[in-house]
Amino acid sequence: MLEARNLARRVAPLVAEAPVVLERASVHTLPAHARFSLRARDVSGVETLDHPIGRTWLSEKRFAARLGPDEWLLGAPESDGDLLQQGIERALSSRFFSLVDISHRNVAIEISGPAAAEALNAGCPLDLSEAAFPNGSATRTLLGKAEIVLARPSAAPVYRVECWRSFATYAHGFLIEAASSASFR
Amino acid sequence: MLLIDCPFCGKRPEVEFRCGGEAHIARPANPFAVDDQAWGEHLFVRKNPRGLHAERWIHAHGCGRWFNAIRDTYTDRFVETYKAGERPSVDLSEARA
Amino acid sequence: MAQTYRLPTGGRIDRSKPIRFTFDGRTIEGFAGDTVASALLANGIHLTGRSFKYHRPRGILTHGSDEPSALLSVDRGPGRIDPNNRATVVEAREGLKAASQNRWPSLSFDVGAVNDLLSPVFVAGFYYKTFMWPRSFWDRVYEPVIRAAAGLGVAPQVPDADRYANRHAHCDVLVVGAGPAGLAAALAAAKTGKRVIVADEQPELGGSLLHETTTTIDGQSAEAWRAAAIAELDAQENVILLPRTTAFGYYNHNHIAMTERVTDHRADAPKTAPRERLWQVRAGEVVLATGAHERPLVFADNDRPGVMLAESVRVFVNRYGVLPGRKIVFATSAVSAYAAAADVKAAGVDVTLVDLRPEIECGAEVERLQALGVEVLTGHTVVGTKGRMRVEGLIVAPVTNGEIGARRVISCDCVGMSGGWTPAVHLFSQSRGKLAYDEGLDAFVPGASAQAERSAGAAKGLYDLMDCLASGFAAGAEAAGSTEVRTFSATPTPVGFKPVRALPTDANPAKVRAFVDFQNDVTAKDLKLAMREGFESIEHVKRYTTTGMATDQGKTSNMNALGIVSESLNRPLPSVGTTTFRPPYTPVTFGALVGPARDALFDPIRTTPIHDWAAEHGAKFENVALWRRAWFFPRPGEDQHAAVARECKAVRNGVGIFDASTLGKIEVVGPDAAEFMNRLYVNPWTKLGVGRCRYGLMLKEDGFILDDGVVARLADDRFHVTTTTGGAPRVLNHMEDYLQTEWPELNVFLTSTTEQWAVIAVQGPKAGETIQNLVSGIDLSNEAFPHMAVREGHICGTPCRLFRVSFTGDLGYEINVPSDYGRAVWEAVMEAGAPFGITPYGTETMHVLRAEKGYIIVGQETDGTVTPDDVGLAGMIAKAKPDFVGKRSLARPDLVASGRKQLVGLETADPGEVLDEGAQIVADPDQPIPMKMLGHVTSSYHSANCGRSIALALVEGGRALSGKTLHVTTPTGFTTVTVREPVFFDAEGGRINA
Amino acid sequence: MRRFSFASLLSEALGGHQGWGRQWRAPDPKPSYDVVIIGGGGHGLATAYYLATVHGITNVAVLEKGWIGGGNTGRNTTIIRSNYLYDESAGIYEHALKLWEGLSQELNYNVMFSQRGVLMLAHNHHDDQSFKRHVYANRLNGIDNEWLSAEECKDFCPPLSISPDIRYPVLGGALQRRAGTARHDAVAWGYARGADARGVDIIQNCEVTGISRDASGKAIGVETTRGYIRAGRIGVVAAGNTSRVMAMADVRMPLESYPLQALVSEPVKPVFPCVVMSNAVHAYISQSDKGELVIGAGTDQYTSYSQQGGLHITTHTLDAICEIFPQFTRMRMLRSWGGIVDVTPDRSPIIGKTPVENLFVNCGWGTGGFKATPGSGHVFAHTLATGEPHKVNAPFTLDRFRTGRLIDEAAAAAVAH
Repeated sequence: MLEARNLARRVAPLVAEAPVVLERASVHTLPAHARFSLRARDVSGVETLDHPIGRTWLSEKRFAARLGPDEWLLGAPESDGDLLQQGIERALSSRFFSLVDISHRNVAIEISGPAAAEALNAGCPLDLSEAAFPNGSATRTLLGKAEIVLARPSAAPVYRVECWRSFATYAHGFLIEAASSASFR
Repeated sequence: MLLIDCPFCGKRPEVEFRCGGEAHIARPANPFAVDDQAWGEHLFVRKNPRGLHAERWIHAHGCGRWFNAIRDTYTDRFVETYKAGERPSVDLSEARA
Repeated sequence: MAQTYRLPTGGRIDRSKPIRFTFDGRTIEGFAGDTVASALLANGIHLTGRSFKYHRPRGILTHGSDEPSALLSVDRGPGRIDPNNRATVVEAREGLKAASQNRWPSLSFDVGAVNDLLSPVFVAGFYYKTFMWPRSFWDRVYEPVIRAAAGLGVAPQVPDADRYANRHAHCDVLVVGAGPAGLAAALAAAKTGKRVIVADEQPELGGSLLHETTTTIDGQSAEAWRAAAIAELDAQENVILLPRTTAFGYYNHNHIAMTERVTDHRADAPKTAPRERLWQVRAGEVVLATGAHERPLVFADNDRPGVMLAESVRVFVNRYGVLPGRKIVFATSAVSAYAAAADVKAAGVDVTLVDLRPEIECGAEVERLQALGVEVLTGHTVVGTKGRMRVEGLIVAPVTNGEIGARRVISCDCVGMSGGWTPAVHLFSQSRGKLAYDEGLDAFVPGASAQAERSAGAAKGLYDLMDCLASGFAAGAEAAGSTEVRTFSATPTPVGFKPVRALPTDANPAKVRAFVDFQNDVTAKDLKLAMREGFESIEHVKRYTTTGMATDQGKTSNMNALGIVSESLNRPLPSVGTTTFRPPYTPVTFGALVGPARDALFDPIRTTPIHDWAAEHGAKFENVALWRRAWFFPRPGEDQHAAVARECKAVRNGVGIFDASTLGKIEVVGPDAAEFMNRLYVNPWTKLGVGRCRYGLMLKEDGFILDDGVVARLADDRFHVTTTTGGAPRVLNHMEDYLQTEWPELNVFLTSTTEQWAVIAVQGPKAGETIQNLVSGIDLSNEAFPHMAVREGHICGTPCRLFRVSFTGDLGYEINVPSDYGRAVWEAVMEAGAPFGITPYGTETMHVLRAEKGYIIVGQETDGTVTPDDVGLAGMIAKAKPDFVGKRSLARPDLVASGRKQLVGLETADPGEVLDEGAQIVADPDQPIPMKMLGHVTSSYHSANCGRSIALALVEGGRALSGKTLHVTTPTGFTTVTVREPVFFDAEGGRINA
Repeated sequence: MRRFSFASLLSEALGGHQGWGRQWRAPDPKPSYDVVIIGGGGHGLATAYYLATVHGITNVAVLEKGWIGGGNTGRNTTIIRSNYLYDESAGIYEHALKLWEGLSQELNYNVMFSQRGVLMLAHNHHDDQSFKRHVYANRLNGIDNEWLSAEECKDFCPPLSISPDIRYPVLGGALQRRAGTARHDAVAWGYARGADARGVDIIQNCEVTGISRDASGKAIGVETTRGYIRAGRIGVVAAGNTSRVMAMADVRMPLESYPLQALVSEPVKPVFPCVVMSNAVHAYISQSDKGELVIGAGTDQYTSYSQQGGLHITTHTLDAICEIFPQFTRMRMLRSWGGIVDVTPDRSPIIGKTPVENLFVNCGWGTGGFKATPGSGHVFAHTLATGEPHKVNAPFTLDRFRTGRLIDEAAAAAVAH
């Protein structure tokens, strides 16, 4: 959907939250983003999708995180949403799939800094070490009592936490609390 | 907290999963072909063994897939996990009662 | 005079950093590095509290976390007071206030001590035999008195000022305990490059090395070796060293829980720092180097303040530079006490050592000690002590072949006792490893492992330093997958002891009070009484006498109790059994276990995109599942009743607006979508046209209603399903389960879109006029867009899915827009509806309006035992479908039996009377109790639109009772109602199509 | 049986308590009994006691594979109440509660039944409605239960936070004043002593390894680790192990066994005057006579016989406890443990006949069995003695899972919309 068509004002759930920058971990909210949930059984030969579970195909603007054998979280800049949709429809045209717009369902928060992984581990039970959760990893998991998709888009200690919008206040608060505790030695 | 080997995602902590009880209880193809007694057993009677148990799990906060597992209900050790629709490699009839 | 018992030199305390704290109001001086216990001893204080049952004076028994006696209340400031702290563990810090417990009015004069005089009556289990008459006295007299006497410290009264943190961590090798074995294990594991975590409960790593002053390892002092080992580990990135961290729980699949004490020892901690951090470690392999506990000796009046464990005396002298007494007697059956005696003698104290063992069994240590000028009495038993608030003498007597000779009192102000050692196998046992009894060691040691762990050092019964180091290194290497072996050279440790149970005595056994469990006041006599009464399993003995149930969980008492039981029953010790070790190893604060899950982080509060608008406009909210929903919108001066009445009328007479965003939504997509829906819902779906909606009802396989909601068909292969607010996750799970496991052949995918869409319900006769100018691309006319239709178009320029549906019985629309636009569209609708008096309404008005129409709410009219027919919805069931989930169960005998409860309406005689929801219904209010209940009121409101109260109810055979009079309970009695159809407003249903 | 009293205690005190004898004997099994009860927990021992006292049947053995009272009897959080919704459940739990009220005197054993009141907190509109439904139903069944406002809840239980700012504020509560707690071990011991005195053989460390049946299929005896024992009738009261024992007679049960966890804090002076339960946040708490806060945690999600559950179950419970009692975060968990609870599909027990003649079962008490102990034993004794259920346990048949006549208290409290 092209934003130019919209007259209504857009209000994101964490709009008022300022970045929280602590000594060893910082928490930022990320701007709106186009996202789709793709479900498909057969993606063989589709370069952007045909990769192992838990890994992400990344380009400068788009990502396709494989969350399960038949599920991907797709993302693109807001303005590229329609293009992304069309691209998938083209690539999978002869196959059975489900593509559902979830741009407004999900909210993204970024946590970065040397203690970012430790802060996430306040609520995320996964092994986030370099070997277990390297650059390009993405998975659905938990942060405390909220379900999240956790992605690590680069080699830097930067993590993207996606959750459903009504859990965003909780997830954001949790990360700030965790970042401040993790920062204390 | 158990560590469960999801056939799709590998070993992950139990809190990401939900247990669905005994596995391999097929819903009768025609439920009206079974009598009340058999239907009641289908709904409610469970093996509940002390020992090897075939059970269903879903990696709810992970890949979202249902799968099966063989777990020893006395030691809580998983013997194997396998995808829905597959059969286990261990013979459960030899499992200790 | 301060610190008169502090040695002029020595110890690990930092004499450059004096600190002051208080004990029962008295100022105590100490140094950084002191525990509260060591500082009290430095000030000559032994008496620290009163025991649980007899209120006997008690002092400091140990130097560590096994302390059963010296429990204090500790105050670190407002909101930071808590009871039952072990003085031997609490690090002394500036400004801390410690207080003794379980005494009144004061520690030295305690009224409760009268219990001690009554101790001949207050034996094990006495309360099971009395306090039964008169019956009512138990609740009113006996129990309150018993409770007030028990209980040790006082619970915190105000909310905690501290925060707590949580951390999940993973490692290849977790080493628990950083004594010599643990450090060696860590060194070995760390070398491999594997990820290693080392945790130790003490403020400094090193375990027993922290008080070894004369021992050498590999040619250097123990301290130099320790420092080098820690420096080496600290320098490696793959190693995390965690002092002040207690591994307390060993759970399934190598999940180990530990608490790190972060700020309690710091007077300068930042306010935001967590007090404690819970570590939840998933370890590949675990090395348990948890050491061993020293056993007290069981003799008469062995509980006097000043009577301590022998090794603890040594620790206070060597590690803290404190003399626990000026004249110290060691009583022992273990050789380790000789080292303690030697060190204490070297500190300039007058020392006597009494050994139970005959001289021939005592070895060369006797001469060595005598050479230092220590009097050594071998072949002597202890038959009592002198003193009350503090030990003043030890009464000993020679024992030969069981014959007790002449008594002798050795005056002293401190006793160090040792009955040998018990490996700390708690975590091993928690891991469900099998314990094996080692007769030579007189102890249970780790046997077969159940998980990926191994024990090392004293935890497996190796007491020689060289053995500890070698076994630790081997365990660490093996855990890390290395085969490296290393030997160490170290000063030999004298080891070995003679197991003793209760010490032989010449006193009347009925009079001797030899304590086994110091905190719970259990004596050897109590154990024997339990056995006389037939309590023979150790679990029975434990429960009957309470031995081992104190806050040390038997660390000092279990082996002595087992030994006494075994000896008395004349059965081998293993056959008596050991008690099962359960988490936690030492008590853990609830705060650490709760971690950050407090206040706003206790449970997520889910709010809708329109929530802030509602809050700004004065809405009252209610909790529905995790959601917070607008309940009603009171205007100034309005109470709930007035607000709801106004909202209800506004909807029927004009237009109302309602935030329905919390309704669950699921997108069902695929060529087999209609077939899938057919199998899951009672309704038929094949023929539902694109652009049409249908109310769907879903059952569990047992035939009872699971959920309901409107379903729209957006395309042949795409349904937009809605669910109840609370049912959303449950329904999606239910659908996924059947789809994946029963019908994997169906080409269908499910996606939750609950939060993709904000849902704005616009309801009332003016609903169409309100939105018509905002909507583009959709013809709102009745013909083009009838009731139960769905269209995709735009509103306010935003793409939307517009449903023409109604949960009010009036003309209505539900506008689905992408969530971020929800608030703006809501505001636009408010503006557009202003000419019609548009009124925001909340869940309460929604409930009233639907009840006026007799629409059910799943969870209110249904409760998990209700079938479609019970609530009058049997007509929804597709007759032609051979099967759907729950269909077979609907044919079970009890589900087709007569007399099931059916949904009806109720009218009170007094139109102003509103029934209680949940009120019960009877035919005859004058029948005797128990009364026959016909059903209950499920929904009840004042209906402003009907001008009276209305109610829905489930009543046995209710549909046949229309017009009949029944009786409904009220808080004070009964009221009379008339049964009627459950539709109170617009029974013809004309308004919905208007 | 030597009578317990203050006088006997005093006279023993003078003699150093040398005169007390065994509270129950340790007999070897006889070759044959009229009734063999499999399971020496509270329910099994109570059954034996009432067989002897009410029905005069004393040729009875209670077979226990470990030590009596060592299963769920000794592992539960000791809550006793009878304010159940349905007539059937209210009937059996009230039957039990009435027996509790005179139990110490009847057994001449102080089971410390303490009618401290059980307060169930309502946190939302649904709880409010559901609890009022209970209160009204109980009233008509002659069972005490009353509705309290939030302020009245606070008065009754001062440590409770009724702040409107907590996540799930307390809106009110349902209080049963006659409800309370008891000393769990004493219940097993008291029944054992009473049964033993009337001739019942309590045989510990005796595990049943088989149930033998004659050619007609009738149950006639049990194989045990201490030899074969003939039995006129057999009552299985094996809690979490019922599925296994019944399988020995080829009877498959609608049961699953789950680990249930509980914990206690370190002891403190009296701070908590009653029992508080909160379904919405899944927590219950009381304080024992020793001063420990006794806290019930939940069941793990999977079946297990390990008597060990995950830490996350404990932390989840404590989250909830500390939300409504925020001052308790500085208290410490002293001990935690697990039991194995056998759960039926409707979470109500099965007490009665089985498809095998002379074989009877009493199981499926789930997380609520302790409170029923006297009532359960009383009606099961009737069933074993007469071959037919007592009217109180008549609805709790195995057959209800065929007909659909479930007694689903939990479903009746279903979480709403």
